[in-house]
Amino acid sequence: TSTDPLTIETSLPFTSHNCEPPSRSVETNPQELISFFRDMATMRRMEIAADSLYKAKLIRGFCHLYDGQEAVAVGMEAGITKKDCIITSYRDHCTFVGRGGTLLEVFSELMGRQGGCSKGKGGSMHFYKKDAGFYGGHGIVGAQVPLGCGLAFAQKYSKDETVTFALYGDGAANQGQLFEALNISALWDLPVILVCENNHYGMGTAEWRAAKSPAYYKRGDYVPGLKVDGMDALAVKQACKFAKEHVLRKGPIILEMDTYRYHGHSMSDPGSTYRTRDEISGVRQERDPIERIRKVILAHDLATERELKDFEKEIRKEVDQAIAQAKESPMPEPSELFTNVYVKGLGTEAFGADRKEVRAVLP
Amino acid sequence: TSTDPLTIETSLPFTSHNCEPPSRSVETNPQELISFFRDMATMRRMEIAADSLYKAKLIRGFCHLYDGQEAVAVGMEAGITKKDCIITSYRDHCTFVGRGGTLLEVFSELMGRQGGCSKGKGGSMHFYKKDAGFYGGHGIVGAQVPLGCGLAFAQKYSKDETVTFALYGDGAANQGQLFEALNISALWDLPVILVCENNHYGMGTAEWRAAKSPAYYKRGDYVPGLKVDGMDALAVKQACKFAKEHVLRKGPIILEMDTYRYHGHSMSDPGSTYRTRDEISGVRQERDPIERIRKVILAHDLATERELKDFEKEIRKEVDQAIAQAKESPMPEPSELFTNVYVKGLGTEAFGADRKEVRAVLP
Amino acid sequence: KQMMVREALNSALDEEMSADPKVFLMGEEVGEYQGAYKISKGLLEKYGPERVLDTPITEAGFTGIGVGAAYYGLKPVVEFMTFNFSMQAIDHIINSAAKSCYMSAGQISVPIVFRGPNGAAAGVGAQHSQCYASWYASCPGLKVLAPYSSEDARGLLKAAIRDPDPVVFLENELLYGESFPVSAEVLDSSFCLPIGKAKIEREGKDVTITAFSKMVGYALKAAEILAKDGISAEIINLRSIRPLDRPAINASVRKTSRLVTVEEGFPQHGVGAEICASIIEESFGYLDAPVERIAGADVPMPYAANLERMAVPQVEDIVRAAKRACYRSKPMAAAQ
Amino acid sequence: KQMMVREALNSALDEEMSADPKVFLMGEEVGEYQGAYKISKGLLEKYGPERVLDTPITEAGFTGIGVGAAYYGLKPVVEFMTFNFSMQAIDHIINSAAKSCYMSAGQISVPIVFRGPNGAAAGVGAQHSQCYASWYASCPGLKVLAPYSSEDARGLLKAAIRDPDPVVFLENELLYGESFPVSAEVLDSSFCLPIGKAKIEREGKDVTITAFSKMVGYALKAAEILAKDGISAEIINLRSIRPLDRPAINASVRKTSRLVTVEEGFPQHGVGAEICASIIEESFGYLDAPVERIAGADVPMPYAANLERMAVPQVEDIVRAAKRACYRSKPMAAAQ
Ligand SMILES: Cc1ncc(C[n+]2csc(CCOP(=O)(O)OP(=O)(O)O)c2C)c(N)n1
Ligand SMILES: Cc1ncc(C[n+]2csc(CCOP(=O)(O)OP(=O)(O)O)c2C)c(N)n1
Ligand SMILES: [Mg+2]
Ligand SMILES: [Mg+2]
Repeated sequence: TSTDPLTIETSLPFTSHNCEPPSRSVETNPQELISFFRDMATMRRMEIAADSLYKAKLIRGFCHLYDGQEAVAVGMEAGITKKDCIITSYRDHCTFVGRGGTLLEVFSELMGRQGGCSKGKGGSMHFYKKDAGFYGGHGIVGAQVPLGCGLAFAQKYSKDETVTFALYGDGAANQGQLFEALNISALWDLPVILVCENNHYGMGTAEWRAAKSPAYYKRGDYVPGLKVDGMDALAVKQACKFAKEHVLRKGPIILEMDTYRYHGHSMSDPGSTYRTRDEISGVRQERDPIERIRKVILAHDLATERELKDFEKEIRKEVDQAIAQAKESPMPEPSELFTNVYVKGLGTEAFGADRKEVRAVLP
Repeated sequence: TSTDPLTIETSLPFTSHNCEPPSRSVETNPQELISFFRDMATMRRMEIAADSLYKAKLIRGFCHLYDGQEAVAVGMEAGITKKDCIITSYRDHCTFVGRGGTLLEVFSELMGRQGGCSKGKGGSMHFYKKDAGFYGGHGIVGAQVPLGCGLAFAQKYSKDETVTFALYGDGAANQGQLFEALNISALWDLPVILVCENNHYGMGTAEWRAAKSPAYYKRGDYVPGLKVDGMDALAVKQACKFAKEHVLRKGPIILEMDTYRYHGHSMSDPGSTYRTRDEISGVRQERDPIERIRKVILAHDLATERELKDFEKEIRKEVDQAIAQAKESPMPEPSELFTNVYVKGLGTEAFGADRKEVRAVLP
Repeated sequence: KQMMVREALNSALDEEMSADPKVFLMGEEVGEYQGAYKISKGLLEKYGPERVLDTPITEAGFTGIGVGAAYYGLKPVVEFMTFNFSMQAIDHIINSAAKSCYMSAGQISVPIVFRGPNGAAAGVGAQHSQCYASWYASCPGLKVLAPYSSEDARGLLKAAIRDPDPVVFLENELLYGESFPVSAEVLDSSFCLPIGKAKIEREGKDVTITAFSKMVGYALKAAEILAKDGISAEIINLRSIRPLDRPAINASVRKTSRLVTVEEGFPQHGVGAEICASIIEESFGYLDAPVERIAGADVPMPYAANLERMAVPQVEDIVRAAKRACYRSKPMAAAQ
Repeated sequence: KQMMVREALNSALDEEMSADPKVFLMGEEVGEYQGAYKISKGLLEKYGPERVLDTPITEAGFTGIGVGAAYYGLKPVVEFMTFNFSMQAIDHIINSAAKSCYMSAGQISVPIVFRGPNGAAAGVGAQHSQCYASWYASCPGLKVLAPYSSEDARGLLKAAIRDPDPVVFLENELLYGESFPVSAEVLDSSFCLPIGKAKIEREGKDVTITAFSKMVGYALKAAEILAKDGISAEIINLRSIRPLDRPAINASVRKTSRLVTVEEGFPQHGVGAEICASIIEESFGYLDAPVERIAGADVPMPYAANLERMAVPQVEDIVRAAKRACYRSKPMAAAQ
């Protein structure tokens, strides 16, 4: 497929606060569109498979799935580089894959195996890929926002001319530390983009029940903001490019991505008590990010329906293979209990539950 | 002096955010104006005396003085009743006196004596007068704001038709918990007034160095706000009356009081390294809250210059007497070390530094 | 009759809300969602949105509001979805709640309960598994309770809500679904347990084992195994971490002369350390063997199932430690 | 040569900033105001506003920013005006800093120092006097240091800044103005102390006294008084609360057979409790008397001078406890 330029209009306009919005005409090319399709379909399949593994009790604890929101992860990557940093919440599987993480690493981590991106020690909520600028995977709602501002601080301090995208949910958008970090970032002109992935629910709470003003792109008050159709990978790409340029010159900005999660909050939430099935199926039918790109591809004759279906079959196979491989990955060695507590363990002793039985000298 | 109504114009207009400002014509009467003068002069004298006592080492630790800001405490009381609640920061001496606390209680507490409003156990930062709706006296910057919202919650829960004024500084205005509490208060329509006493410095930091947007009356974003000349007791009274009515019907509001502290932040701060002496003396000459009321009184012939000077002499005597009396107040009994840890001590043992020597059964 | 811990907590909340209109519940998902762990099931429907309040995910803000409401005289029950999130609000728990009565010389009282699941759940990783018992219980002004059984849960939660002081109430997610037998007395709405008193869950004469929360169950299992080896273990369910029932613990150790402490939290400065110190201070001469301490491993909680298992105490750890204590009848021969 | 602790800290910061461009300082009033307690005096002028950053009074926000900067590879020194305010940011210290290396299996390291005055100052009341040593030192992933002298302050702060892990560095306001003799070695810019090692400040043979921070000075004074009564006290300056130098403490107690622990913080789950447990676990048979624990009184800090004095350990408390330990040569006669 070619890389000839192609311009496509976003289906919805951007809404801006204290700034001029970018153009609705997004430059792209066939290759990029096909990769959007492939990447999003991979993420979708991966999350569905995680759901099954969870139900088969191969994944434990919390497991927050991203299906429905794929356009944000994929569109964002198209607008930035791996020198830019990303930091997000516990809903981190697809963000990790967007940064180049492999399916094998994902499934191994989810099953707590050595092959996981955190060697099985982090779990679903704590994926990282520092070599590609991905700083996790954070379990405390809102905490990743100041952390992301700190990454941006370091980028500016190091004169790297790169930026950080700090992703958080609509529920997290009310956290005080976000306002604290935003004020500091604005005072210090930090190259940080606060990306509110507004999927309209924080667990079982609809946005308007948690926020007096759910216009998250405006919540920075004195900080500019942009509301983006988060189901449209092209709009996301355009917004992220725009935001990156903006923050390098003018300091922080907020992007509100209007998106949706199909699954419940985590595996214990059926996701259907606080919203109607009609609402969910309406979004699936009218706004699904994969279907939207499929339509664009077909409309522009960049691939046939058949080809796209074949991609999906391939992906299915890739996912199944990764799972099979991950299942082969061994559990961590017991000695890993005591590694990585510190970078420099100073040779001190650490204790197991029964310290007379299990103790280790920290490396 | 009479209580015949008198209408006086505030010297500066109110500036509003998301609401209609109140009228600049303030209803008052001679008696009220004289009491403003007396009360503010008492506070001023009291704080100057505390300064001396501190220098004489009769007051220890932190001691945050309020001189310059008296119009806020006095004007606020004129607009509300003692059924309304007030909560403030460590800069609490005058707020306490405004609620009816006595000079003797103030000086006794400052010197750590039994006669103090907290029996000497709280100290400068922890004054309370619950019977008059004063809930302290809080040392952690910003903490009193959610606490104040909680008082307002309880007032609404109890259907008391009263309101809470939560005072905080310009430095505190950036605290995340303020934004958290404001969002909840707006969602729940709590009758709370956030009063930002903007004295333009948080310790040694000028407002604009700590806040990207030092327009504190606007910082509630979706919550209305009003900027008030905090050096004009009449403007403060008008604003507080207005705000009380507003919040009982419409939920929270922010009042930004433009004011000034003459003293340094606390006793260890000379208060002159981060601002010019000219700035201080300029405020003293042009905006002093006591002088302003003195002028109003004289302009309306409500008292003679001589009479006002006599008031000041009386006040000086009252303050000196209170100090003398406070010095007679004994230190707390050693047994007080173990009282008030709990309301209900359950008869358990508590320990002194050497538990084999000092232990007490908690009442 | 059997009752689940979840039901015990729910009924305690229900009864206390019904008995005292000043009691209200606030927290994330406590209302429409019926509680993240369904502890507040049905309460919104019964008491309405004025008394069962869903909050935004802003712990500092809503905890401060809860404490302020308590200053005014209401009796808030603040639910943390888990106690890990209480760190965002810990300044209000310590500085605004625990210290106010003292700083005001008794003018301000703070009748509030902070509750929610504490400590390790299953497979939730390092940020969601911490035990806060030792932190909170180090602070004068707070009372800290940790129920094990349904009886504990009911009796202690009711006591906490009725108490005029701030109470930190540490539940355990993995116990919510466990059932325990309950007597008619326990089911009575007047039922209440005393704060500050431990419970001897099982009498024994050879070794004392202290535990709280989920570890009480493990200790009881260990006692059964020990009994087969002829070791009679006395199991103390601490129930209250602050005040700590020093008299009960010391009395038991004076009888058994041996002590094993068990907790899931980090060992350093933990509950076991305090109990050990208390025994040394009060009953030094009675000890026949060193105190044995079983605690969470001194590492952040790993996710992988095999590592996680190693990171929290197991029944066999308790058994092993108790045997070590018992098979050594005299203090170690020393340099003496 | 004499050096004030303030100067020791200032010079350590200065030298490490000069040696490593990745080191920067942030906090409230650290720049233009020269530090609330003047620890950062002159640094803004020398290193400029890019490396000495005044922050708003928003601890959660700026601490999170500091930790994020450390993820990226910078070496932030975050000043808390006092550690009481670190409670607003404690979630970042524990969940974002201490646990990240573990959760990421070593991918993310967090070379950051959190520093500032900790514990009781004079006359500042309940909300401004808490000691956080035991809380922080309970958490794996953190290192926790508490300097006493100027040598400690210089050597440990330099070690903390150079260390690749998150370090909580607990200073004491009342020590800032104290002078201590310092050797040429200490003044050398390469000087550094090892983390995790205690220092024997004074050798002795009759009783071991452990202390940290300001209490080391009190313990040394107590030792002088005890010497007059013919009691030879060994004073251990812990320096590092985590890792705790268990070997050094145990070695000393095996020598003296008696132990007094001293700290200013609340007693329950305190440093003394841990040290007691460690001795019981490792050196039970060597103890000739119960461990004596001297600690802050178990109450919030009162303001009044007379009560405040009672609320913190005094030299005479240490002397009394040491004598109690020494005048009792055998374990209490028990029921045996
Ligand atoms: C400080 C804190 N409080 C509560 C939680 C529990 N919790 C985890 S996710 C979540 C909802 C967050 O919603 P949102 O920010 O909208 O993100 P989404 O899950 O929709 O992606 C809650 C309440 C937490 N992890 N951290
Ligand atoms: C959370 C917290 N951080 C820091 C401090 C130290 N501190 C006390 S007052 C103060 C300045 C506050 O300024 P502002 O809010 O403007 O109030 P003002 O003193 O001017 O009345 C600071 C930094 C504190 N008490 N609490
Ligand atoms: Mg959401
Ligand atoms: Mg100010």
